[in-house]
Amino acid sequence: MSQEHHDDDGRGGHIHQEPTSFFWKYVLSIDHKMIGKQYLFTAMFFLLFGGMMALMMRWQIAYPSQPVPVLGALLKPLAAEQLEAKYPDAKTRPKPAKNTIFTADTLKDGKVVIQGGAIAPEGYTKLVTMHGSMMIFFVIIPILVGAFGNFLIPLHIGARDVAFPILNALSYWLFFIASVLILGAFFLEAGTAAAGWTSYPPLSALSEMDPASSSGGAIWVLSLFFIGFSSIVTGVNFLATIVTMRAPGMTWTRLPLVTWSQFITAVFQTLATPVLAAALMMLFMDQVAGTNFFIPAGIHTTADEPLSRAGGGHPLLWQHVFWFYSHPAVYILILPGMGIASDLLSTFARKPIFGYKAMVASMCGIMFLGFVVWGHHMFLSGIGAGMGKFFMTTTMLIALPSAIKVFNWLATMYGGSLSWRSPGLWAYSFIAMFTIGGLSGIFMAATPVDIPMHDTYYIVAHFHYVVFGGTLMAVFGGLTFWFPKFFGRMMSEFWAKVHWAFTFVAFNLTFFPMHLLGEGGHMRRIGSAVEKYEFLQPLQGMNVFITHAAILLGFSQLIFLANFFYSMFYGPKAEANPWRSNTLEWTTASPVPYHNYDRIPIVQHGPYEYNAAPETTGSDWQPQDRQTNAAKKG
Amino acid sequence: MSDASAHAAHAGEPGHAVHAVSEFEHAQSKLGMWLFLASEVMFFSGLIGAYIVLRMGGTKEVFDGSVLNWKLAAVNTVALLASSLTMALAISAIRRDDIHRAAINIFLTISLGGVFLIIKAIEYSTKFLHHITPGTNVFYSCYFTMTGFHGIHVLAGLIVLGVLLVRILQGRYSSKNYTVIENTGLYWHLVDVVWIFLFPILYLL
Amino acid sequence: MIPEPLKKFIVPAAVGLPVLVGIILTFLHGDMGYTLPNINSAYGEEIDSLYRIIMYTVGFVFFLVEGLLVYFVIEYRERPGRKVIYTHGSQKAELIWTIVPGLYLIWLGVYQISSWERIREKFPKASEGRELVQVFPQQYAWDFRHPGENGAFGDEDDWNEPVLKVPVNQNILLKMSSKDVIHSFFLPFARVKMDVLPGMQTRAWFKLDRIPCWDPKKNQAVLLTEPEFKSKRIAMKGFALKDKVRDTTGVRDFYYEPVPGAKVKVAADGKLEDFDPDQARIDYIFHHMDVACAELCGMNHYTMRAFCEVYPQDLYQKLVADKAEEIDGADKWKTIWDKVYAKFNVIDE
Amino acid sequence: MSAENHDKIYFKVFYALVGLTALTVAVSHINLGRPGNIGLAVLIAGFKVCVVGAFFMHLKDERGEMRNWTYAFVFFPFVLFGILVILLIPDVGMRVMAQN
Repeated sequence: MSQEHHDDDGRGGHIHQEPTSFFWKYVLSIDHKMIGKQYLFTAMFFLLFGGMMALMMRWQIAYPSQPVPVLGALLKPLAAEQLEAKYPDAKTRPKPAKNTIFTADTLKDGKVVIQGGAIAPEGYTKLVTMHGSMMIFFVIIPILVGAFGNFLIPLHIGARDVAFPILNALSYWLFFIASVLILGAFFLEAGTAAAGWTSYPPLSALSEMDPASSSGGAIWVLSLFFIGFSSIVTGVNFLATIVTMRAPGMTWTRLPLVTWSQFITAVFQTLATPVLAAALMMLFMDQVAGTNFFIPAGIHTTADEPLSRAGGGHPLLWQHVFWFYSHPAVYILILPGMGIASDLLSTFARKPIFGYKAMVASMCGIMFLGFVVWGHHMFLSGIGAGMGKFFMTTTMLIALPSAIKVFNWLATMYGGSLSWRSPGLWAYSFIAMFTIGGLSGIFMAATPVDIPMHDTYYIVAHFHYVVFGGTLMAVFGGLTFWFPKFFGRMMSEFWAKVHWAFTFVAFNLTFFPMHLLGEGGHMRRIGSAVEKYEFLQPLQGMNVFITHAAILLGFSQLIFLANFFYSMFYGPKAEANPWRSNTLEWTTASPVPYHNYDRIPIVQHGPYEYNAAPETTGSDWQPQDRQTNAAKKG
Repeated sequence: MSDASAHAAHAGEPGHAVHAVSEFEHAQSKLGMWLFLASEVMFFSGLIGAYIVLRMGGTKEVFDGSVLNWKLAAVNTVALLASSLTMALAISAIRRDDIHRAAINIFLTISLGGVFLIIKAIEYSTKFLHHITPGTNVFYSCYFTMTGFHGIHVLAGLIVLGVLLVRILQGRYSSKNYTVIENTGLYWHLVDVVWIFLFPILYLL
Repeated sequence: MIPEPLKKFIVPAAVGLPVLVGIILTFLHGDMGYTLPNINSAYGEEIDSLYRIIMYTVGFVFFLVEGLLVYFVIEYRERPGRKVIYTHGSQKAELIWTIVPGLYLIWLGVYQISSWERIREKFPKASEGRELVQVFPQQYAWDFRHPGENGAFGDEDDWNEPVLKVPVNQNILLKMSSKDVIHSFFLPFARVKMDVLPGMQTRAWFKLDRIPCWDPKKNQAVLLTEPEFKSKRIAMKGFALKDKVRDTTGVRDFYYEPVPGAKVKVAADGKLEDFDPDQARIDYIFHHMDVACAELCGMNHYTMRAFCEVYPQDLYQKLVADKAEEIDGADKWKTIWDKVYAKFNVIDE
Repeated sequence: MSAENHDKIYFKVFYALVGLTALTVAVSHINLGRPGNIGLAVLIAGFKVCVVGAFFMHLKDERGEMRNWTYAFVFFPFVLFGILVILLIPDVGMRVMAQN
């Protein structure tokens, strides 16, 4: 993008006066920063919600059919007798509330014989489903793409807003509709969807097999359809923004890696999500319109009665089309995290990223390979052995870019000046945890080894190391790092460190043992295995240990919340560039003014020019819109 | 979709007459439209791809296009092609600041799209009268789903075109500002493209 | 106070030690029952050796990366007057750590293909001697259909049970198709796992070299080879498996109790004799192993457990013969199932 | 070139498309064997799509800095469509299914 564009031809976006009314400023705002915050807070709510559900699941596993502390007593339904006792008058007596998650007390002539408030069997499957769906579609993607993407992309490329601000607001409100739908499903008669976040038909398509399919399941499908639409719109928006609105001098090789990762992510969102939408619509038709896309002939009900369906579909079709989206979605979940970690690393090591071009190239490699590896989720699903070989090979290949990234990160740290301030610590732990998650993936890529591993806790450990240990740690680091730009104040460094330490410890204590559970053959998505399976008895002790660690992990997050919201209002005021960082957003005030930049900056050099020539000037950093010391020198 | 209207609403002022759109903004929102069309292509790829593989795995008796009325569908094809033509003519008219021609062509486009939907409705109703539903067999599942979603796209296009017609008659567009019409045109042609594929693979094979 | 040279280790120690302690604790927890015994003589060892190969290489990379990471964090920590190396990268280094892992991954991919083919493509043929079993899971129950004496399905001597009964040291070929939703057949000790789908057939095969029995003295399961089994006195009938819930975590203590008033059938060197419980001298009790469903298949997914009983060859032949007598022609397999699944008898190799 | 010739071209393109539609119908009624018919029909459809894209959607005379991006994002989805279908054929397309 050449220099002679002035910023009044709309290239950087126009300056608009900030809306004053509360509604236009905070609710229907079309300012990318406000929309980013809206995404952030919605996603944080779902993070709490999904974490709570995870703890309830862990409780059921460690203490099967024991009442869940606090929640159980609060949320358990009243049994019929208790209702009668409470409302003697039959006319005013309310119907027994349907509660698909918790069990009610079991009474015998007026006395409680079995305490209610434990997780019901169907409740556990619903928790599994909702935890997965929410953490992926309502927490990680909205935070990474919605919050960080919205907030950072225009700032990083030196623009005043995204390309299509109104579409940006639209995509948030589509996301909002989706969240209302998925939460509303809890109040349905049959409860929420209960077929896992992968929602394999026929289970997810036939209400004969799972009573929630045609009600809660359909709502789940619609909700995901809306959120898919939302991410398509966001993807289109970001692609157009990054392609067209880069400030003068912001060449592709000068983009911060966060923005690069957002670009690749946007490609996935634009081209992969529609396929999910198609699959969802076919599933929806199967659920409510009686079509047969995924329903083969010869299905029988548990009473051995033939099912009144024409059949002729194929259950593997769903798995293929679903994973065609959902594997790229896995990279949507991690790539922006990698980008954030790279930025933090370079800033807190005071060194340029080692091998910037290789980093970008590996992300592009992931973009192309990411579309042809989905079958490794299906090695044992009945796909042909030849297909297994093909997908195994491509999967082996796609492990390479991640390896390159890890080694480049290490090389970036080598010989740097590594700060131990919390964002740095998060970045280092991101690398540590992502390494574990990536390495454990090789076991599953090896098809024969995958046979005992498949659908066990080993998988659970693997993707939690990637998505929690990887992405979420990068998110925490990013939030601490960009907090001044978000809210104009600093977070308490001490409490940030405490939160980091607790999270790091509790996280490893929770998820590392799961590898061993998996090697012990412990199936995933199974509520109270210990009540049934003899070969799992020795593992129960570890299950209890994991549950306790998980509770610790859950409660350590309260430290972060307290720190976050306290600092938002009472934290010390932040100067423009508290971390001595190079990228463009630090050249403007904190918090970022409504129009981002008074003048569209003219970019002089790459984002990671730390310690270019500290001896000439005292400073070890050069903002992207100033000349490097090296250039100054001559 | 268009950056221009976006800014009109953005500044809170009513998008009043001829607000010039810079060449950059025109190109930018066209790129946005193309990206959106790419995702639309992927959406129909999902449906059509599923149909192709199901058909390969299915039997001749089930997947038999001759049970559908190809004559009506052929008429529909011509109607959509014609509407694409009038759409293109409308755009070249607005490029020449020929508001009158543009309005007439948009109107023709809308009516041809309407014809398409009416014929589609006749097709559906005859099927339902013979108690043929999406659940009859997997071929009809594909048929109703694909044509249904295509129909929804046509309907959406018609609504947008209706709004455009009103705004054109209010003289809000000119050779300086016709991005919205151009983008709507692109979308309309995509709907046409999808049908060009659906017609043979559903009705003729 | 802490001496200066140790200060730098405070944070790493504060974080690292709990993690280490915890990981060690996890190993000590739960009676060390982690890595399952492998009793699949067909290909179980191949899987385990490949697993070990990956574990060694991956473990090496793991300690390399994490070690360097921790070392860098401590060694290059921010200090006043620290000189920073200014570099944008080195072609040579990057080439090395692109090519070396690349070659390793490609080698790994090629190396495992033969095992994969052996497990998933080269199913045992009738000529090689094999025992066919059809598996028809439905929601929360398994149904195993045995071909009977003539080894063919779809005729009168087929018999079906919720228990998978197979001979030891014999190829077992499972032909599986689900009645309703997707299930997954999982036989942990044999490294066997395969999804079972409705409307299509999936296959799995294995060969067991040991027989699960129960040691009543130690009160724990044992795995006997066929010779061991023959040399011992094994109670085949007359005992019932009981369990006692230990605590709120739901852990069970299993034990066998004589069935009141029932004869104890003892197998010793191939003969079966009846005894009264008190005078029946036995070494082991005939036991079974768990068959699990590994795919979420509905609200009671966790209850979908079946047993797999492994018989020595001679006892298995006797079992099949007895079955042929006790079942009369009209069994429930002469129903829709033969219409729907008849072709599964012919689909093969 | 002036807008009038544009319109002339549009009309020519339209006639061509209608002709191709007629051709599709015609060849579908002569039996070339199942693969032949399918191949030919898809071929004609593909050609029609290219025509619509090139002329009605102005891909032919796309100019400016966005051109290559536009081409890239028009092309890539069709590649992905090919990948999706080809990788689905062995499992879903060729699998012997219960009803046949």
